[in-house]
Amino acid sequence: MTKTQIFPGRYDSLEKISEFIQENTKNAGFDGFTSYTIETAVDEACSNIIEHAYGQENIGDIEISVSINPSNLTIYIKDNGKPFNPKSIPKPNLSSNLYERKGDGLGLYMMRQWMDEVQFEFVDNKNVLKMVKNKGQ
Amino acid sequence: MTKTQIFPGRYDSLEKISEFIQENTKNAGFDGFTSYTIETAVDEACSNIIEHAYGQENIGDIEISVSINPSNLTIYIKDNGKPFNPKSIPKPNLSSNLYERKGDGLGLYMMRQWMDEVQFEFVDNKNVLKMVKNKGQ
Amino acid sequence: MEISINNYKRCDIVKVSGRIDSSTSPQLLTTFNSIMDDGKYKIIFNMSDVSFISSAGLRVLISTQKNCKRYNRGELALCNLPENIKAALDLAGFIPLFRIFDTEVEAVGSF
Amino acid sequence: MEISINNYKRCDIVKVSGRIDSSTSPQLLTTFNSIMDDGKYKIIFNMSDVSFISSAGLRVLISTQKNCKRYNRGELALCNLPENIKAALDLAGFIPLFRIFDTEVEAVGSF
Ligand SMILES: Nc1ncnc2c1ncn2[C@@H]1O[C@H](COP(=O)(O)OP(=O)(O)O)[C@@H](O)[C@H]1O
Ligand SMILES: Nc1ncnc2c1ncn2[C@@H]1O[C@H](COP(=O)(O)OP(=O)(O)O)[C@@H](O)[C@H]1O
Repeated sequence: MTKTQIFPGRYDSLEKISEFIQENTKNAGFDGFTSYTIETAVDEACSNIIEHAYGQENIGDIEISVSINPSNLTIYIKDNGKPFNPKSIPKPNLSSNLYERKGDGLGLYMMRQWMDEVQFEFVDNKNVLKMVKNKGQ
Repeated sequence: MTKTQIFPGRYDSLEKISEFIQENTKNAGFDGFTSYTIETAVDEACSNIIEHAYGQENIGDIEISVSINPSNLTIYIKDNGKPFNPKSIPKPNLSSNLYERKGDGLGLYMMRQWMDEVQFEFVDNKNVLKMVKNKGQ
Repeated sequence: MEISINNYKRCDIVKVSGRIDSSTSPQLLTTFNSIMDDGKYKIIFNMSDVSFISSAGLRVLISTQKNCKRYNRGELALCNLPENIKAALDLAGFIPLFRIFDTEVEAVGSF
Repeated sequence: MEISINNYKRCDIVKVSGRIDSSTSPQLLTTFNSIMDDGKYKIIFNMSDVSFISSAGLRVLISTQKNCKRYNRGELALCNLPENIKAALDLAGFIPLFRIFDTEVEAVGSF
Protein backbone atom coordinates (compact mmCIF):
# COMPACT_ATOMS: atom_id res chain seq x y z
CA MET A 1 0.00 0.00 0.00
CA THR A 2 1.45 3.33 -1.05
CA LYS A 3 0.19 6.72 0.05
CA THR A 4 1.28 9.91 -1.64
CA GLN A 5 0.79 13.47 -0.57
CA ILE A 6 2.06 16.77 -1.97
CA PHE A 7 3.00 19.65 0.30
CA PRO A 8 3.93 23.25 -0.54
CA GLY A 9 7.67 23.85 -0.01
CA ARG A 10 7.28 25.98 3.08
CA TYR A 11 8.48 25.48 6.65
CA ASP A 12 4.96 25.48 8.02
CA SER A 13 4.30 22.34 5.94
CA LEU A 14 6.70 20.46 8.23
CA GLU A 15 4.11 19.90 10.94
CA LYS A 16 1.59 18.48 8.45
CA ILE A 17 4.32 16.32 6.93
CA SER A 18 5.10 14.94 10.39
CA GLU A 19 1.44 14.09 10.94
CA PHE A 20 1.32 12.28 7.58
CA ILE A 21 4.44 10.30 8.49
CA GLN A 22 3.16 9.47 11.97
CA GLU A 23 -0.07 8.04 10.57
CA ASN A 24 1.94 5.75 8.34
CA THR A 25 4.52 4.64 10.91
CA LYS A 26 1.65 3.86 13.26
CA ASN A 27 -0.13 1.80 10.61
CA ALA A 28 3.15 0.02 9.89
CA GLY A 29 3.34 -0.97 13.57
CA PHE A 30 6.53 0.86 14.56
CA ASP A 31 6.99 1.71 18.24
CA GLY A 32 6.94 5.32 19.43
CA PHE A 33 10.67 5.84 19.38
CA THR A 34 11.19 4.28 15.94
CA SER A 35 8.37 6.44 14.60
CA TYR A 36 10.12 9.44 16.07
CA THR A 37 13.37 8.60 14.27
CA ILE A 38 11.55 8.29 10.93
CA GLU A 39 9.68 11.54 11.54
CA THR A 40 13.02 13.21 12.21
CA ALA A 41 14.66 11.87 9.03
CA VAL A 42 11.76 13.09 6.88
CA ASP A 43 11.71 16.49 8.61
CA GLU A 44 15.43 16.93 7.98
CA ALA A 45 15.07 15.89 4.34
CA CYS A 46 12.20 18.30 3.70
CA SER A 47 13.88 21.18 5.55
CA ASN A 48 16.93 20.68 3.35
CA ILE A 49 14.80 20.70 0.20
CA ILE A 50 13.29 24.05 1.13
CA GLU A 51 16.56 25.55 2.36
CA HIS A 52 19.05 24.12 -0.10
CA ALA A 53 17.31 22.63 -3.16
CA TYR A 54 14.77 25.42 -3.58
CA GLY A 55 16.91 27.98 -1.74
CA GLN A 56 13.89 29.55 -0.05
CA GLU A 57 10.22 29.00 0.78
CA ASN A 58 7.37 28.90 -1.78
CA ILE A 59 9.45 27.93 -4.83
CA GLY A 60 8.13 24.42 -5.40
CA ASP A 61 6.34 21.45 -3.91
CA ILE A 62 7.49 18.40 -2.01
CA GLU A 63 5.94 15.07 -2.94
CA ILE A 64 6.07 12.31 -0.39
CA SER A 65 5.13 8.66 -0.99
CA VAL A 66 5.12 6.13 1.78
CA SER A 67 4.86 2.37 1.19
CA ILE A 68 4.20 -0.02 4.01
CA ASN A 69 5.83 -3.25 2.92
CA PRO A 70 5.98 -6.57 4.75
CA SER A 71 9.55 -6.06 5.86
CA ASN A 72 9.99 -2.30 5.80
CA LEU A 73 8.63 1.20 5.37
CA THR A 74 9.89 2.91 2.21
CA ILE A 75 9.63 6.64 1.71
CA TYR A 76 10.21 8.58 -1.52
CA ILE A 77 10.59 12.36 -1.35
CA LYS A 78 10.67 14.31 -4.61
CA ASP A 79 11.39 17.95 -5.42
CA ASN A 80 12.08 20.07 -8.49
CA GLY A 81 14.94 22.03 -7.00
CA LYS A 82 18.56 22.08 -7.97
CA PRO A 83 20.24 18.68 -8.27
CA PHE A 84 21.95 17.54 -5.09
CA ASN A 85 25.03 15.41 -4.87
CA PRO A 86 25.48 14.26 -1.28
CA LYS A 87 28.89 12.70 -2.02
CA SER A 88 30.48 16.12 -1.72
CA ILE A 89 29.18 16.71 1.80
CA PRO A 90 31.66 16.05 4.62
CA LYS A 91 30.66 14.34 7.89
CA PRO A 92 29.71 16.79 10.62
CA ASN A 93 32.00 17.71 13.49
CA LEU A 94 30.63 16.00 16.59
CA SER A 95 33.33 17.29 18.94
CA SER A 96 32.39 17.43 22.58
CA ASN A 97 34.42 20.61 22.92
CA LEU A 98 31.86 23.38 22.81
CA TYR A 99 34.11 25.88 21.04
CA GLU A 100 35.11 23.55 18.22
CA ARG A 101 31.60 22.28 17.90
CA LYS A 102 29.39 23.43 15.01
CA GLY A 103 25.63 23.26 15.04
CA ASP A 104 25.20 22.64 11.32
CA GLY A 105 25.64 19.62 9.13
CA LEU A 106 23.53 17.45 11.46
CA GLY A 107 20.56 16.86 9.18
CA LEU A 108 22.08 14.35 6.74
CA TYR A 109 23.90 12.68 9.61
CA MET A 110 20.68 12.11 11.57
CA MET A 111 18.92 10.79 8.45
CA ARG A 112 21.70 8.30 7.81
CA GLN A 113 22.01 7.22 11.43
CA TRP A 114 18.33 6.70 12.00
CA MET A 115 17.28 5.17 8.64
CA ASP A 116 18.50 1.85 7.25
CA GLU A 117 18.89 3.18 3.72
CA VAL A 118 19.25 6.75 2.42
CA GLN A 119 19.74 7.25 -1.30
CA PHE A 120 19.66 10.40 -3.44
CA GLU A 121 19.02 10.27 -7.20
CA PHE A 122 18.26 12.81 -9.91
CA VAL A 123 15.63 11.31 -12.24
CA ASP A 124 13.44 12.99 -14.87
CA ASN A 125 14.62 16.40 -13.70
CA LYS A 126 13.65 15.64 -10.13
CA ASN A 127 15.58 14.97 -6.97
CA VAL A 128 14.36 11.63 -5.62
CA LEU A 129 15.33 10.69 -2.09
CA LYS A 130 14.61 7.13 -1.06
CA MET A 131 14.68 6.25 2.63
CA VAL A 132 13.97 2.81 4.08
CA LYS A 133 13.34 1.74 7.65
CA ASN A 134 13.31 -2.01 8.27
CA LYS A 135 10.71 -3.57 10.51
CA GLY A 136 11.24 -5.77 13.52
CA GLN A 137 14.70 -4.80 14.65
CA MET B 1 -25.91 9.15 69.02
CA THR B 2 -22.90 9.26 71.33
CA LYS B 3 -19.65 7.42 70.76
CA THR B 4 -17.02 7.11 73.47
CA GLN B 5 -13.47 5.93 73.23
CA ILE B 6 -10.62 5.82 75.76
CA PHE B 7 -7.03 6.46 74.72
CA PRO B 8 -3.80 6.11 76.70
CA GLY B 9 -2.36 9.51 77.59
CA ARG B 10 0.54 9.36 75.16
CA TYR B 11 1.48 11.52 72.20
CA ASP B 12 1.23 8.62 69.80
CA SER B 13 -2.46 8.36 70.67
CA LEU B 14 -3.01 11.68 68.91
CA GLU B 15 -3.14 10.13 65.46
CA LYS B 16 -5.75 7.56 66.54
CA ILE B 17 -7.72 10.30 68.28
CA SER B 18 -7.72 12.28 65.03
CA GLU B 19 -9.02 9.27 63.13
CA PHE B 20 -11.82 8.81 65.69
CA ILE B 21 -12.77 12.49 65.39
CA GLN B 22 -12.65 12.42 61.58
CA GLU B 23 -15.05 9.48 61.47
CA ASN B 24 -17.51 11.42 63.56
CA THR B 25 -17.21 14.75 61.77
CA LYS B 26 -17.73 12.91 58.52
CA ASN B 27 -20.86 11.18 59.82
CA ALA B 28 -22.09 14.53 61.10
CA GLY B 29 -21.79 15.90 57.58
CA PHE B 30 -19.17 18.60 58.17
CA ASP B 31 -17.09 19.72 55.18
CA GLY B 32 -13.37 18.95 54.98
CA PHE B 33 -12.18 22.26 56.35
CA THR B 34 -14.64 22.31 59.25
CA SER B 35 -13.63 18.75 60.12
CA TYR B 36 -10.02 19.89 60.10
CA THR B 37 -10.76 22.69 62.58
CA ILE B 38 -12.49 20.24 64.95
CA GLU B 39 -9.63 17.77 64.60
CA THR B 40 -7.24 20.56 65.51
CA ALA B 41 -9.20 21.64 68.59
CA VAL B 42 -9.31 18.08 69.90
CA ASP B 43 -5.62 17.53 69.18
CA GLU B 44 -4.71 20.69 71.08
CA ALA B 45 -6.92 19.71 74.01
CA CYS B 46 -5.43 16.23 74.25
CA SER B 47 -1.84 17.45 73.85
CA ASN B 48 -2.45 19.86 76.73
CA ILE B 49 -3.86 17.09 78.91
CA ILE B 50 -0.74 14.99 78.42
CA GLU B 51 1.67 17.90 78.74
CA HIS B 52 0.02 20.01 81.42
CA ALA B 53 -2.69 18.04 83.28
CA TYR B 54 -0.71 14.80 83.52
CA GLY B 55 2.66 16.53 83.21
CA GLN B 56 4.10 13.71 81.08
CA GLU B 57 3.16 10.69 79.00
CA ASN B 58 1.71 7.42 80.38
CA ILE B 59 0.21 8.84 83.56
CA GLY B 60 -3.49 8.44 82.80
CA ASP B 61 -6.10 8.02 80.10
CA ILE B 62 -8.07 10.41 77.95
CA GLU B 63 -11.77 9.66 77.49
CA ILE B 64 -13.47 11.21 74.51
CA SER B 65 -17.23 11.20 73.84
CA VAL B 66 -18.69 12.59 70.66
CA SER B 67 -22.41 13.25 70.17
CA ILE B 68 -23.84 14.03 66.79
CA ASN B 69 -26.88 16.18 67.50
CA PRO B 70 -29.36 17.69 65.04
CA SER B 71 -27.85 21.14 65.35
CA ASN B 72 -24.28 20.48 66.47
CA LEU B 73 -21.43 18.15 67.29
CA THR B 74 -20.62 18.03 71.01
CA ILE B 75 -17.37 16.61 72.31
CA TYR B 76 -16.51 15.80 75.95
CA ILE B 77 -12.89 15.13 76.85
CA LYS B 78 -12.11 13.84 80.36
CA ASP B 79 -8.87 13.29 82.22
CA ASN B 80 -7.77 12.56 85.79
CA GLY B 81 -4.91 15.04 85.86
CA LYS B 82 -4.49 18.13 87.93
CA PRO B 83 -7.41 20.59 87.87
CA PHE B 84 -7.11 23.26 85.23
CA ASN B 85 -8.43 26.78 85.51
CA PRO B 86 -8.23 28.41 82.09
CA LYS B 87 -9.29 31.81 83.47
CA SER B 88 -5.70 32.40 84.59
CA ILE B 89 -4.27 31.91 81.11
CA PRO B 90 -3.53 35.11 79.19
CA LYS B 91 -4.23 35.46 75.47
CA PRO B 92 -1.25 34.60 73.28
CA ASN B 93 0.96 37.18 71.66
CA LEU B 94 0.13 37.19 67.94
CA SER B 95 2.59 39.91 67.00
CA SER B 96 3.72 39.93 63.42
CA ASN B 97 7.16 41.01 64.56
CA LEU B 98 9.21 37.83 64.52
CA TYR B 99 11.39 38.77 67.47
CA GLU B 100 8.51 39.63 69.80
CA ARG B 101 6.56 36.67 68.62
CA LYS B 102 6.27 33.58 70.85
CA GLY B 103 5.41 30.15 69.57
CA ASP B 104 3.53 28.97 72.66
CA GLY B 105 0.10 29.66 74.01
CA LEU B 106 -1.54 28.92 70.67
CA GLY B 107 -3.40 25.76 71.66
CA LEU B 108 -6.23 27.25 73.74
CA TYR B 109 -6.49 30.11 71.29
CA MET B 110 -7.00 27.79 68.30
CA MET B 111 -9.58 25.74 70.24
CA ARG B 112 -11.56 28.86 71.08
CA GLN B 113 -11.33 30.37 67.62
CA TRP B 114 -12.33 27.26 65.78
CA MET B 115 -15.03 25.85 68.11
CA ASP B 116 -18.32 27.56 68.94
CA GLU B 117 -18.15 26.65 72.63
CA VAL B 118 -15.18 25.65 74.81
CA GLN B 119 -15.84 25.06 78.49
CA PHE B 120 -13.64 23.56 81.20
CA GLU B 121 -15.09 22.07 84.39
CA PHE B 122 -13.75 19.96 87.25
CA VAL B 123 -16.42 17.38 88.14
CA ASP B 124 -16.13 14.21 90.24
CA ASN B 125 -12.36 14.64 90.40
CA LYS B 126 -12.10 14.84 86.65
CA ASN B 127 -11.32 17.61 84.22
CA VAL B 128 -14.22 17.75 81.78
CA LEU B 129 -13.76 19.79 78.64
CA LYS B 130 -16.88 20.39 76.58
CA MET B 131 -16.47 21.64 73.01
CA VAL B 132 -19.31 22.31 70.60
CA LYS B 133 -19.29 22.93 66.88
CA ASN B 134 -22.57 24.08 65.37
CA LYS B 135 -23.77 22.66 62.09
CA GLY B 136 -24.74 24.51 58.96
CA GLN B 137 -22.84 27.75 59.32
CA MET C 1 5.59 11.29 59.50
CA GLU C 2 8.28 10.97 56.88
CA ILE C 3 10.95 13.58 56.24
CA SER C 4 13.15 14.04 53.19
CA ILE C 5 15.89 16.59 52.64
CA ASN C 6 17.29 17.77 49.31
CA ASN C 7 20.41 19.90 49.20
CA TYR C 8 20.89 22.54 46.51
CA LYS C 9 23.63 25.02 45.92
CA ARG C 10 22.05 27.88 47.87
CA CYS C 11 19.33 26.23 49.95
CA ASP C 12 17.94 22.98 51.32
CA ILE C 13 14.41 21.69 50.82
CA VAL C 14 12.77 19.78 53.66
CA LYS C 15 9.62 17.87 52.80
CA VAL C 16 7.38 16.14 55.29
CA SER C 17 4.56 13.78 54.63
CA GLY C 18 1.97 13.11 57.32
CA ARG C 19 1.03 14.71 60.62
CA ILE C 20 3.03 17.29 62.53
CA ASP C 21 1.70 16.99 66.05
CA SER C 22 3.14 16.74 69.59
CA SER C 23 4.25 13.22 68.79
CA THR C 24 6.13 13.98 65.57
CA SER C 25 7.18 17.62 65.82
CA PRO C 26 10.38 16.85 67.81
CA GLN C 27 11.61 14.89 64.79
CA LEU C 28 11.00 17.89 62.54
CA LEU C 29 12.85 20.18 64.94
CA THR C 30 15.79 17.77 64.96
CA THR C 31 15.84 17.84 61.17
CA PHE C 32 15.91 21.62 60.96
CA ASN C 33 18.53 21.78 63.71
CA SER C 34 20.79 19.30 61.97
CA ILE C 35 20.72 21.41 58.79
CA MET C 36 21.53 24.54 60.76
CA ASP C 37 24.28 22.67 62.61
CA ASP C 38 25.89 22.23 59.19
CA GLY C 39 25.94 26.01 58.87
CA LYS C 40 23.04 26.12 56.41
CA TYR C 41 20.29 28.60 57.20
CA LYS C 42 18.43 28.91 53.91
CA ILE C 43 15.73 26.32 54.22
CA ILE C 44 12.57 25.70 52.23
CA PHE C 45 9.82 23.69 53.86
CA ASN C 46 7.60 21.99 51.29
CA MET C 47 4.30 21.31 53.07
CA SER C 48 2.35 19.76 50.18
CA ASP C 49 2.07 16.39 51.90
CA VAL C 50 1.53 17.66 55.44
CA SER C 51 -1.92 16.40 56.45
CA PHE C 52 -2.12 18.14 59.83
CA ILE C 53 -0.21 20.68 61.89
CA SER C 54 -0.87 21.47 65.54
CA SER C 55 0.51 24.28 67.65
CA ALA C 56 3.44 22.02 68.51
CA GLY C 57 4.36 22.05 64.81
CA LEU C 58 3.82 25.78 64.55
CA ARG C 59 6.24 26.26 67.47
CA VAL C 60 8.91 24.39 65.50
CA LEU C 61 8.40 26.70 62.52
CA ILE C 62 8.69 29.87 64.56
CA SER C 63 11.77 28.79 66.47
CA THR C 64 13.45 27.62 63.27
CA GLN C 65 12.59 30.90 61.55
CA LYS C 66 14.15 32.86 64.43
CA ASN C 67 17.25 30.71 64.32
CA CYS C 68 17.63 30.99 60.53
CA LYS C 69 17.14 34.75 60.45
CA ARG C 70 19.61 35.49 63.23
CA TYR C 71 22.59 37.57 62.01
CA ASN C 72 20.76 37.87 58.70
CA ARG C 73 22.22 34.53 57.76
CA GLY C 74 19.16 33.01 56.17
CA GLU C 75 15.49 32.25 56.32
CA LEU C 76 12.88 29.51 56.52
CA ALA C 77 10.55 29.84 53.52
CA LEU C 78 7.42 27.77 53.01
CA CYS C 79 5.95 26.35 49.85
CA ASN C 80 3.08 24.23 48.50
CA LEU C 81 0.72 24.87 51.40
CA PRO C 82 -2.49 22.84 51.40
CA GLU C 83 -5.59 24.93 52.21
CA ASN C 84 -6.13 23.54 55.72
CA ILE C 85 -2.51 24.09 56.67
CA LYS C 86 -2.62 27.62 55.32
CA ALA C 87 -5.73 28.28 57.42
CA ALA C 88 -3.90 27.10 60.55
CA LEU C 89 -0.92 29.36 59.79
CA ASP C 90 -3.31 32.22 59.16
CA LEU C 91 -5.19 31.68 62.44
CA ALA C 92 -1.89 31.69 64.31
CA GLY C 93 -0.86 34.94 62.63
CA PHE C 94 2.08 33.26 60.88
CA ILE C 95 1.43 34.46 57.34
CA PRO C 96 3.44 37.70 57.74
CA LEU C 97 6.35 35.85 59.33
CA PHE C 98 7.28 33.66 56.36
CA ARG C 99 7.76 34.05 52.65
CA ILE C 100 5.29 31.60 51.13
CA PHE C 101 5.63 30.25 47.57
CA ASP C 102 3.28 28.23 45.41
CA THR C 103 5.99 25.93 44.10
CA GLU C 104 9.42 24.60 45.04
CA VAL C 105 10.89 26.17 41.90
CA GLU C 106 9.73 29.65 42.89
CA ALA C 107 11.07 29.12 46.40
CA VAL C 108 14.48 27.86 45.24
CA GLY C 109 14.58 30.55 42.58
CA SER C 110 14.17 33.22 45.25
CA PHE C 111 17.41 32.40 47.08
CA MET D 1 4.93 26.16 19.50
CA GLU D 2 4.29 28.09 22.69
CA ILE D 3 7.02 29.68 24.78
CA SER D 4 6.87 30.82 28.39
CA ILE D 5 9.58 32.51 30.42
CA ASN D 6 9.84 32.64 34.21
CA ASN D 7 12.39 34.89 35.85
CA TYR D 8 14.05 33.91 39.12
CA LYS D 9 16.67 35.61 41.19
CA ARG D 10 19.65 33.85 39.62
CA CYS D 11 18.29 32.33 36.41
CA ASP D 12 15.44 32.28 33.90
CA ILE D 13 13.42 29.25 32.87
CA VAL D 14 12.27 28.97 29.27
CA LYS D 15 9.62 26.38 28.56
CA VAL D 16 8.40 25.39 25.12
CA SER D 17 5.47 23.28 24.22
CA GLY D 18 5.22 21.77 20.76
CA ARG D 19 7.59 21.26 17.83
CA ILE D 20 10.98 22.88 17.41
CA ASP D 21 11.61 22.61 13.68
CA SER D 22 12.78 24.91 10.87
CA SER D 23 9.49 26.73 11.07
CA THR D 24 9.48 27.45 14.81
CA SER D 25 13.15 27.48 15.85
CA PRO D 26 13.70 31.14 14.86
CA GLN D 27 11.13 32.08 17.52
CA LEU D 28 13.07 30.09 20.13
CA LEU D 29 16.32 31.78 19.11
CA THR D 30 14.66 35.18 19.43
CA THR D 31 13.50 34.25 22.93
CA PHE D 32 16.95 33.20 24.09
CA ASN D 33 18.49 36.29 22.48
CA SER D 34 16.06 38.63 24.18
CA ILE D 35 16.97 37.17 27.58
CA MET D 36 20.67 37.56 26.82
CA ASP D 37 20.05 41.09 25.56
CA ASP D 38 18.83 41.84 29.08
CA GLY D 39 22.24 40.77 30.36
CA LYS D 40 21.00 37.42 31.68
CA TYR D 41 23.03 34.38 30.71
CA LYS D 42 21.88 31.73 33.19
CA ILE D 43 19.07 30.03 31.37
CA ILE D 44 17.25 26.78 32.01
CA PHE D 45 15.41 25.20 29.12
CA ASN D 46 12.56 22.97 30.32
CA MET D 47 11.88 20.54 27.45
CA SER D 48 9.13 18.46 29.07
CA ASP D 49 6.52 19.55 26.56
CA VAL D 50 8.75 19.59 23.46
CA SER D 51 7.24 17.01 21.12
CA PHE D 52 9.91 17.18 18.42
CA ILE D 53 13.30 18.77 17.81
CA SER D 54 15.09 18.85 14.47
CA SER D 55 18.65 19.87 13.70
CA ALA D 56 17.38 23.44 13.30
CA GLY D 57 16.38 23.36 16.98
CA LEU D 58 19.66 21.75 17.97
CA ARG D 59 21.50 24.59 16.23
CA VAL D 60 19.65 27.09 18.40
CA LEU D 61 20.72 25.22 21.52
CA ILE D 62 24.38 25.12 20.57
CA SER D 63 24.59 28.75 19.55
CA THR D 64 22.78 29.83 22.73
CA GLN D 65 25.10 27.71 24.84
CA LYS D 66 28.16 29.32 23.22
CA ASN D 67 26.72 32.76 23.78
CA CYS D 68 25.81 32.08 27.42
CA LYS D 69 29.18 30.57 28.29
CA ARG D 70 31.23 33.36 26.74
CA TYR D 71 33.34 35.23 29.33
CA ASN D 72 32.19 32.60 31.85
CA ARG D 73 29.07 34.64 32.34
CA GLY D 74 26.55 31.85 32.39
CA GLU D 75 25.21 28.70 30.87
CA LEU D 76 22.24 27.07 29.16
CA ALA D 77 21.12 24.09 31.22
CA LEU D 78 18.44 21.62 30.15
CA CYS D 79 15.81 19.86 32.20
CA ASN D 80 12.87 17.45 31.97
CA LEU D 81 13.96 15.81 28.70
CA PRO D 82 11.46 13.40 27.15
CA GLU D 83 13.07 10.16 25.97
CA ASN D 84 12.82 10.93 22.23
CA ILE D 85 14.33 14.37 22.68
CA LYS D 86 17.13 12.94 24.77
CA ALA D 87 17.84 10.39 22.02
CA ALA D 88 18.11 13.21 19.45
CA LEU D 89 20.52 15.15 21.68
CA ASP D 90 22.50 11.99 22.21
CA LEU D 91 22.71 11.21 18.48
CA ALA D 92 23.96 14.74 17.84
CA GLY D 93 26.62 14.35 20.55
CA PHE D 94 25.08 17.12 22.64
CA ILE D 95 24.91 15.30 25.97
CA PRO D 96 28.44 16.34 27.08
CA LEU D 97 27.79 19.96 26.12
CA PHE D 98 24.97 20.68 28.54
CA ARG D 99 24.22 20.09 32.20
CA ILE D 100 20.98 18.11 32.16
CA PHE D 101 18.64 17.91 35.16
CA ASP D 102 15.61 15.76 35.86
CA THR D 103 13.57 18.59 37.36
CA GLU D 104 13.30 22.37 37.28
CA VAL D 105 14.00 22.48 41.01
CA GLU D 106 17.33 20.71 40.61
CA ALA D 107 18.25 22.97 37.72
CA VAL D 108 17.34 26.20 39.54
CA GLY D 109 18.99 24.87 42.70
CA SER D 110 22.26 24.41 40.80
CA PHE D 111 22.71 28.09 39.95
N1 LIG E 1 18.30 18.60 -0.60
C1 LIG E 1 19.46 19.27 -0.68
N2 LIG E 1 19.73 20.00 -1.79
C2 LIG E 1 20.90 20.66 -1.89
N3 LIG E 1 21.86 20.68 -0.94
C3 LIG E 1 21.66 19.98 0.16
C4 LIG E 1 20.46 19.23 0.35
N4 LIG E 1 20.53 18.63 1.55
C5 LIG E 1 21.71 18.97 2.10
N5 LIG E 1 22.40 19.78 1.26
C6 LIG E 1 23.76 20.29 1.48
O1 LIG E 1 24.37 19.50 2.47
C7 LIG E 1 24.78 20.29 3.60
C8 LIG E 1 24.58 19.47 4.87
O2 LIG E 1 23.20 19.30 5.09
P1 LIG E 1 22.68 18.95 6.53
O3 LIG E 1 23.44 17.80 7.04
O4 LIG E 1 21.21 18.78 6.48
O5 LIG E 1 23.05 20.19 7.43
P2 LIG E 1 22.67 21.74 7.33
O6 LIG E 1 21.42 21.83 6.55
O7 LIG E 1 22.54 22.10 8.75
O8 LIG E 1 23.87 22.41 6.67
C9 LIG E 1 23.95 21.51 3.51
O9 LIG E 1 24.60 22.60 4.09
C10 LIG E 1 23.78 21.70 2.01
O10 LIG E 1 24.93 22.35 1.48
N1 LIG F 1 -5.36 20.71 80.26
C1 LIG F 1 -4.56 21.58 80.87
N2 LIG F 1 -4.18 21.34 82.14
C2 LIG F 1 -3.36 22.20 82.76
N3 LIG F 1 -2.87 23.33 82.22
C3 LIG F 1 -3.21 23.61 80.95
C4 LIG F 1 -4.07 22.76 80.22
N4 LIG F 1 -4.23 23.30 79.00
C5 LIG F 1 -3.51 24.44 78.99
N5 LIG F 1 -2.88 24.63 80.15
C6 LIG F 1 -2.06 25.80 80.53
O1 LIG F 1 -2.38 26.84 79.62
C7 LIG F 1 -1.23 27.28 78.94
C8 LIG F 1 -1.57 27.65 77.52
O2 LIG F 1 -1.94 26.48 76.82
P1 LIG F 1 -1.91 26.45 75.28
O3 LIG F 1 -2.65 27.64 74.78
O4 LIG F 1 -2.38 25.14 74.80
O5 LIG F 1 -0.39 26.68 74.88
P2 LIG F 1 0.93 25.87 75.25
O6 LIG F 1 0.52 24.48 75.57
O7 LIG F 1 1.70 26.00 73.99
O8 LIG F 1 1.56 26.61 76.39
C9 LIG F 1 -0.26 26.15 79.05
O9 LIG F 1 1.07 26.59 79.00
C10 LIG F 1 -0.60 25.57 80.40
O10 LIG F 1 0.05 26.30 81.41
